[in-house]
Amino acid sequence: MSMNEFKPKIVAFCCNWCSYAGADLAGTNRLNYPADVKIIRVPCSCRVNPMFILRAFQRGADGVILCGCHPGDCHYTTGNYYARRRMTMLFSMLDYLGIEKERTRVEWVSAAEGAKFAAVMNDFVKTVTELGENKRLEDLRCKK
Amino acid sequence: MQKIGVFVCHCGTNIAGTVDVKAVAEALGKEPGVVFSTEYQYMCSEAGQNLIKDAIKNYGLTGIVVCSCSPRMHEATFRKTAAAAGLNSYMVEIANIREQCSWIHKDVKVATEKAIVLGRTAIAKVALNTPLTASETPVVKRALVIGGGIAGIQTALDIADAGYEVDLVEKEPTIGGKMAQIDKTFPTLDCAACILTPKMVDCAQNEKIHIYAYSEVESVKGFVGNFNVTIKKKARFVDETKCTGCGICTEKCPMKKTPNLFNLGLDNRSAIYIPFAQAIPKIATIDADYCNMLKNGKCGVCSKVCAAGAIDYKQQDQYIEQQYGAIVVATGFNPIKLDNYSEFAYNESPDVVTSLELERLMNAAGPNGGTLLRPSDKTHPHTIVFVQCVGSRDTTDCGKPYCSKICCMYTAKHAMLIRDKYPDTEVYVFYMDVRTPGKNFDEFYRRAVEDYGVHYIKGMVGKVMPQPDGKLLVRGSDLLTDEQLKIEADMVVLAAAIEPDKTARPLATMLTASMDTNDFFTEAHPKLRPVESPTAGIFLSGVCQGPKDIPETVAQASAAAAKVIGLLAKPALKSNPCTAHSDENLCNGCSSCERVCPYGAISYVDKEFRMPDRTTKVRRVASVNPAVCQGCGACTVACPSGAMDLSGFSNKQIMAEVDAICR
Amino acid sequence: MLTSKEKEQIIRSSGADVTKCMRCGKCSGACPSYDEMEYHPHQFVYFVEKDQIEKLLNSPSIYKCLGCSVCSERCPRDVGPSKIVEAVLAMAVRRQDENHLKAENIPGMVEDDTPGQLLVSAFRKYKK
Amino acid sequence: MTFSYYPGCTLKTKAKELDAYARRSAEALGITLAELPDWQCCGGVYNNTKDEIATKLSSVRALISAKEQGNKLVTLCSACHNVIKRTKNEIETNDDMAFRVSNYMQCDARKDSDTEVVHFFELLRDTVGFDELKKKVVNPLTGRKIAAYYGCLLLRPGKVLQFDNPENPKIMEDFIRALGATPVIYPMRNECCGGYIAIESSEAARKNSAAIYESAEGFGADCMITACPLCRYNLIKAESTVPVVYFTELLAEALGVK
Repeated sequence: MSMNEFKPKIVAFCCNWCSYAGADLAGTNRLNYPADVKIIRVPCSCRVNPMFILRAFQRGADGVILCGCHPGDCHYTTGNYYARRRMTMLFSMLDYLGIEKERTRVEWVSAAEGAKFAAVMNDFVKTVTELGENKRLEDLRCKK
Repeated sequence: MQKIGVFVCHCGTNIAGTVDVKAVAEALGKEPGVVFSTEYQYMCSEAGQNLIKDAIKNYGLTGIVVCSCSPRMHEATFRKTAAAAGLNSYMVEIANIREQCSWIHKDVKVATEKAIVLGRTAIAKVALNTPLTASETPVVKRALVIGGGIAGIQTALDIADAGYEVDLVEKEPTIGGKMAQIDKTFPTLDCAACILTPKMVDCAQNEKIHIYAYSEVESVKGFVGNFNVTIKKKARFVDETKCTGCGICTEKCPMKKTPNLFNLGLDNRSAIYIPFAQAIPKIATIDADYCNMLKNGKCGVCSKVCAAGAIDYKQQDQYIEQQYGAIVVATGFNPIKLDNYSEFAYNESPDVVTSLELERLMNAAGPNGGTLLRPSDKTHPHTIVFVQCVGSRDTTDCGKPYCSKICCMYTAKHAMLIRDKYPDTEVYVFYMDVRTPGKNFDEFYRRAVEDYGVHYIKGMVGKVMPQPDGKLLVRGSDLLTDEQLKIEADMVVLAAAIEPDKTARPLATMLTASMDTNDFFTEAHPKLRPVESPTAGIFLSGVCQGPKDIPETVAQASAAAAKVIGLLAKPALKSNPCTAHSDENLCNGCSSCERVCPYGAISYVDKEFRMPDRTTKVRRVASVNPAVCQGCGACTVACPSGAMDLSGFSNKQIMAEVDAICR
Repeated sequence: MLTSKEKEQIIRSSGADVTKCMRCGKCSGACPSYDEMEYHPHQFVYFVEKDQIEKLLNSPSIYKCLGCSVCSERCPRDVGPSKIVEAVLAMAVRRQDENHLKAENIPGMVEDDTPGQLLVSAFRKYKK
Repeated sequence: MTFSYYPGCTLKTKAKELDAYARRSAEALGITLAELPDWQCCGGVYNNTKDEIATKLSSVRALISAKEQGNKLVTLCSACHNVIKRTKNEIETNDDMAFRVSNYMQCDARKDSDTEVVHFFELLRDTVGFDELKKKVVNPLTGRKIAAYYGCLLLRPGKVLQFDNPENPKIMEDFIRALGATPVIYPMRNECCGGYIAIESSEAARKNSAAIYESAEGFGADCMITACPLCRYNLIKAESTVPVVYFTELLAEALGVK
């Protein structure tokens, strides 16, 4: 491992009921995925404001992933459908702004899918690592 | 100025094995706002908790971060710890450095770095936490049970037994439901009426239970602990307070050709009727579709013969408003209509019947007084063919994709009862699988085969062909002998799939309770919360939630009652304080939030605001009912003006977390 | 387990999903040609699922199906046994060196009143 | 009102009366049947396989030809109706088939063959109307007990043909009532006569057909009607004790144009 190997910054929003529990299960089963992924717990995927994702990119994140309950399984009945619609809009806008589509992702991970959580994270980190650093939205005013 | 304390847990070697806990505590101690940082072997132990309590007191901490296992594990523990030391329990954040760090990373350096990032993220969040208090709403000490079958009856009795008032709403003139129509019950073969009617009487005599028979729920407003319900009491054209149930009117009524719906139309009754002898309430009802007086104004016989003067042709529907703390749905089921299964000749031949119709044909109180006679010519049937799974496990448009669950057992029961009473009758059962997962169920089915000589045939009937001589030629496959059978039968009995009652769907809309694609109510958790709807305060009892037999229905009915009692026993409801709230100064009254709220927690109110020029102006603004809000946050994102925010997961907090991760 | 080319071809050309079958046997209970057949509609579905296509290809049963579609009409799972019988028949007809029905045999089969429809239908079914 | 008309091979040879009575009746009902120019055989019994193209092409030609005439396409023979309607459905729902047919025929198969296909019965029910038909009957067949024999090809597959309820149809019974006769309902009316296996297993076909007319006779029919020359052939070969006639013959009789 060389010292200057690129390590992406990845923010993962996980809903409290499914995906966060799925991440816990991945941990309980000792399923490895890169330490570059940092999880933020939200009550539901629909709590994730597109603003949060823009903020992450402004602050230099290289990839953002949103995980929620499977369609139809939302703890709040319909939250993940809202999330899916909002993210579809946001991602196409990000694409327009020149942020590669592959830097953002929505995944459904249930509380029972620890293995899927790890697999998704491995894949996402690999994809983002291949894309390299993301500077396009970085706001230098945010840097002190 | 925030004074934050950081507590890093070793979790034995679970965390300390891969994370340098000392380095983490040291690094986090330098974060802004942190005044105390330490590590300890087991933070969740009593000694660990005392360490936290002491630190809160000694350093006057305003917020704490515990770097430990998942918050799903010990968040509640540390919240209690904080509260015990006088700190608001919502000033606690957990950094998950076990499941999401030490357990998945092997490299100590990598894991330690990540643990520090997770720690500082939690610190950034806790710095913006605000003390939250769970709000309290009073609970109306009264329950509503919708549906008066065995499920509703059992739930009502159990709730009343605990001392609470219960209203039982039933759309038919009598309670009892499907069980009242059944002859015998599996696997013990007790007579259904003998075990059901005492419970019906208990309901009627219990002073805590009020039965609204021949009534329907018209509207539901409000929320858990405080529902406001309108009940429509349909006009019976008989004064309930005067009718004695003597039955003279039913005898004298000249309109004798009214289909008897209690007997599923297998015989006739009069236009004024009492569904069956043990009906509760035992009050006559006039069928407006058949009564000559109500249709043409000519007759009036019942009014003349009624000594109590109970007949009231001018009676109108009545509306009753009532408050409830909890609502139980027990709307039950019906067999599906068999119009799309003409290959079984159900509409073509009166001798092809559904299993529920067979119950009536065999019932002592049924159209034949308990003697099994075939409907067409009232002769004794010598060969009877049962067809299982008619419309169940059927993924085409006309059937139901699920297993109806009860048919295997009631068919075994029917076959056994017929063979027992009429040993000269041959009984064939066409089955795909025999499913008997219940106590003494498989033994029961085996008895039908081994002791009663019922012919079970693995296969399915392809066609039932009525013959000119009145016989029914049944063509079906025997998959084990690899033969196509042609059986000349006298009667064919179809185990029709069951489906939720048609009233369930509009009711679910009123209750904002969710349903699956088959119109069964969904439960809050399929395993761990099976009798609660995801909507707070709505409970499920019986087949409205999924196919069930009587023992299961009664068990679930009592479980639902226990949940209701648990709710009603509370003096007030503490709700999750992580709810949405709106900044009225920013709200522009657009209703976006109201539309996305799955719970109907947001309403709009007109409020007076003081303007800068000292005038006042009335504006329409959003108002969140914290008792109903479940805290999903959908509204916060929908709000175009940024007025809506979620306590505990505010925009600022999440942004601070993002910043801390990306730093 | 590897799926044979034959099975893939049957699935493709029938458009039927054999895995949906729950083995109720309603197709065989409905079949008007049951007694003429060695393998019956439900077995066609099952043998295709279990990849035993040769058995079906070599059985005279494929020429006994009336094409009446009653098995598919009544199938509670929309599997469509008749589509599978048809696909097996088509495979047999396509692969045979000799057609099941030969033109030279036809005169012996025809009577004065045989409708053209019968000849065309049989010929289409049994010949490449 | 003008409809394109597809008679089919058998109606020109062994089932001339099915065709002739239909033409006369249509005229009496004010309907013009414009026979398609240069039509070919429909292709015979529908080949179910999704990848068989050759047998579908002549049906496609008929559909295109009717589309060019700008009319709905009327069929009489059950087999032709089944084949043409299912071919149309296959082109609508199977992309691969539409693509290959388009290539072969040098056309846009989906657009060019987008012709509505109606059976003569459907024309009587939906265009003429059975109530109207009843008014035009000059020789009501009062007292006749007639069994409708549907067979398979008009009814199945129900989702594609959309002719009537495949298990409990009523269109032919309504037709019989409109002519003043009494329909006989019997369970075998939608069972198969034996179809094309008559060519090599005539015994098997006869067994099937015998069960059908016995059932009709048992329920008191004095006559059976059908729209399919093969059904009629099989029933007659099985020595049906009930006379079997084409439905158009009864229609012509009732309309006084026989």
